[in-house]
Amino acid sequence: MLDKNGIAKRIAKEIKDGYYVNLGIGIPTLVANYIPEGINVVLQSENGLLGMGPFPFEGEEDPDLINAGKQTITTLPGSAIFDSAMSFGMIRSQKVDLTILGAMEVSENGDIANWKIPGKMVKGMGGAMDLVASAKNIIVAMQHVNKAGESKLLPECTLPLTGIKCIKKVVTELAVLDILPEGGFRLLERAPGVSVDYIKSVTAGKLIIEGEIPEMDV
Amino acid sequence: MLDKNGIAKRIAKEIKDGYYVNLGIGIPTLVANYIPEGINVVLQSENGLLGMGPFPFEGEEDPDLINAGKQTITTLPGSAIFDSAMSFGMIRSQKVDLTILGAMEVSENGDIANWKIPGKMVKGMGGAMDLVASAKNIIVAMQHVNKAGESKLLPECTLPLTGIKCIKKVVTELAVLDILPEGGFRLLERAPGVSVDYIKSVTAGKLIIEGEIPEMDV
Amino acid sequence: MINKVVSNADEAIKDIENGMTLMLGGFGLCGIPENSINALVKKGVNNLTCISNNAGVDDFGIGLMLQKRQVKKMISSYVGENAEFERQLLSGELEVELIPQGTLATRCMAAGYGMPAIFTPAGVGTEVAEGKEIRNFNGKDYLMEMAFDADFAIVKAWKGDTSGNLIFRSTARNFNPVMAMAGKITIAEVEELVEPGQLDPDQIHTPGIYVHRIFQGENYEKRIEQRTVRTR
Amino acid sequence: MINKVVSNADEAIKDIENGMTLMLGGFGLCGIPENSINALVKKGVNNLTCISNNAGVDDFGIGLMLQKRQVKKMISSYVGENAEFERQLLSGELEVELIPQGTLATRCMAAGYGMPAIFTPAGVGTEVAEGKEIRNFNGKDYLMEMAFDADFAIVKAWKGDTSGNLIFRSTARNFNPVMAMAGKITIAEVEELVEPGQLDPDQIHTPGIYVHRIFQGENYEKRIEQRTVRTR
Repeated sequence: MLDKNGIAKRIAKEIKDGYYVNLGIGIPTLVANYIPEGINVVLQSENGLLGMGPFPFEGEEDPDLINAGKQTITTLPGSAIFDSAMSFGMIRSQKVDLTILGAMEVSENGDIANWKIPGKMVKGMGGAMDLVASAKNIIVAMQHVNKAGESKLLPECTLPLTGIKCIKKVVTELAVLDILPEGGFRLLERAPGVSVDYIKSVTAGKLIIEGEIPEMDV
Repeated sequence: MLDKNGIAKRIAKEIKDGYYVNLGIGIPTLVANYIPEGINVVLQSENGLLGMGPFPFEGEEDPDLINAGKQTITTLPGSAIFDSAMSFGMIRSQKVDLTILGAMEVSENGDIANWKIPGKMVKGMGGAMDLVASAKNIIVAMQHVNKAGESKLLPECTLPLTGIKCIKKVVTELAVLDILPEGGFRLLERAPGVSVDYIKSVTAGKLIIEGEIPEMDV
Repeated sequence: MINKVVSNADEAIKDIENGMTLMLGGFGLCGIPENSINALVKKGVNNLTCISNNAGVDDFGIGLMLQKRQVKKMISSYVGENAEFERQLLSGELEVELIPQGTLATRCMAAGYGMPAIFTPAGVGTEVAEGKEIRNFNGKDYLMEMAFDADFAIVKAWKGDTSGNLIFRSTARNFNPVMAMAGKITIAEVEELVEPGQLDPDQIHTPGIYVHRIFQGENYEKRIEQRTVRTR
Repeated sequence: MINKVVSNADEAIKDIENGMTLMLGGFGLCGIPENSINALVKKGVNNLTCISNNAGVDDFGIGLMLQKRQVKKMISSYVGENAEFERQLLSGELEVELIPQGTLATRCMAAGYGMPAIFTPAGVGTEVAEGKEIRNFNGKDYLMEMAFDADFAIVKAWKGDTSGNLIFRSTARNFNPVMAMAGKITIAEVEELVEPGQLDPDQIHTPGIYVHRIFQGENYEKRIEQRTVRTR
């Protein structure tokens, strides 16, 4: 079973040289720490930046330079700043190669819910609806079950949707799964020490198991 | 009867302090020479410039700095450069206060034809269709009759249209006329030495004459 | 060049009236028109509809206007970090319309570019799509979203000249240029106001034609919402 | 940063094939990708559809491709000043689609912004409207115009860095940034190619994400089409 950093580390392996990547808030942000040596990646922040660097050294924070999570950040050499319309323009035109974001629920046909819980204060979808509707390649990073112990990989989402038929891959503390075009979570890898039976027991949506399922290499 | 510079001079009187103005090729370009003292005007060139200045001094031509007529020009202090999409964006959103262009024909309901003569080589509409469809305030600068001696102010245009119901005012070598919302050319002024009867004789479209028609003050 | 300078925020916003629709630039607390917001609070104008990506925090930014109950409706993409906002929303005093961030930005741009509507896939199949026209292009569904119609746009730039040209700094650019294009009247406050000719025409982000009033602001706090640092 | 440098124009255009659709930046002869055009002429690729505001002159710019009959169809707003063009058009060898200049620019932008279609009033009531959907918004008619779909966009910038960020100079900007956004593959030739970090992130006109290949061009002629001067 992986911790949050483990999930981030596993997702980082999905990143290919030359990718432009948008990282959501939470676990996805951690992915930046595990990008393999020799892989050139440019991070897009949807508030208007390509080439996001690490947090600034203490005392060097610039209030005019933040990421989409409103954190103070830095830019790397070769970065570019642009306005919000262009930022979502490049997202919509699929220039961003990979989007990684968190979710409350994912369904076996690739629907995602991650912005609203009825009865609770709704903060808004931010850029999530734009990202999931536009990106060609989306990985969800999330826990396999919610705090009540219920599966977050479902036949259908129960919460209000963020987007439909858009999620291609899910990485949790237990497993890596892709979502097949015809529907269903196909188990690709299991976390070290986690059994296929256990993954079965916490996956409410259709789970497809083909042959031997290898352990993740993290 | 006015010459081309006279037409330009008369049109220049329509320009108010603080106007952004787009000048078409031909007579409209000459208008820039007659903008009254003390009137602050910014010229827009639709290839992507606000704040167009005069032609450069000889030897100071910059091939990267041209106007929409592809002439070498200069910029004035406070100018701004932008791309073609933004240029027509500001035209479409009616930020340009006044557009002055030439025409082959204008009809009494404000239609304009100025880009195509069937049977002749067609060079294209350039930005004319965008300008006439978008501008809130368009003045046509043209000769009252064509080379064959036929009126260019018509009941209906005979040439392929550039835009419909868009022209508000026409200035020719003979007269200043506005086009009424309900249709018809209303004669406002006549050129020095030109009689109302003569204007009548060369205006094929509906001409509205109310009271005494003053001579232009040019 | 046309001179658009007004003396201060009070003068810039003096004809903003109760019930109007305002666009306010900024992302979180980054690049917000601090001086103009303070002037709006001072003026006490109310029943406003505010189009802004966020709603500030309790004691800064649009949060100050919320405290004085000047806002009837917020049109935003994300409105966390604000207890008073939450209270007014839950009590029904405040109306909120949540819009995907890209849709928000593009509806501003559409207004500035004279395009009455745009198509975006954001929100298809979600509650955002309710009541909207859906249209399929090349096998993919899109929502038709309308250009915004705002009485005033209020933006914050880094530098500006007296004819209204604006340059933004770093990610404080965000929504500011697209909103600057979109207001019927656009007010720009800048950290440094210069004479025409002092800004490079090639580096202007917002051409002056889009800006109706400009002034040099003062006492910028530029509060940081999430101070994150690394150790050396 | 991602390195997008290719050694020269020949390498940049090597996989452009007969029958493809290309966008070519520039307005008149200002800001045209001279090196790439010369390489296309040298390669002899043909049956091309070229989206470009103009078609060059007889012996420069796209005119060079016309002379070698490489162009099947021009999509432009204005195509004067070119005798060979006229000959091919009148003889039926060359197809021409004339589009209002703003529509041309905005259909490029639409592609770069992932918007399948846009609305513009340009051409309503004219032959440009034939066969197109007309839609009324707020009492005004608009045409629905579709985003372009080009295999390659070829642009010319002033400066660029190895990760593809571009800065244009003066009115040589024109269609270049909107086309740079719009190509499935975008090739940029620049007068000066620099390392990442040498361009100010705030001054980038085209972010590198839109550019797939970049090279430093050579021997720019930058021909002037209408040399107009005043006397001292």
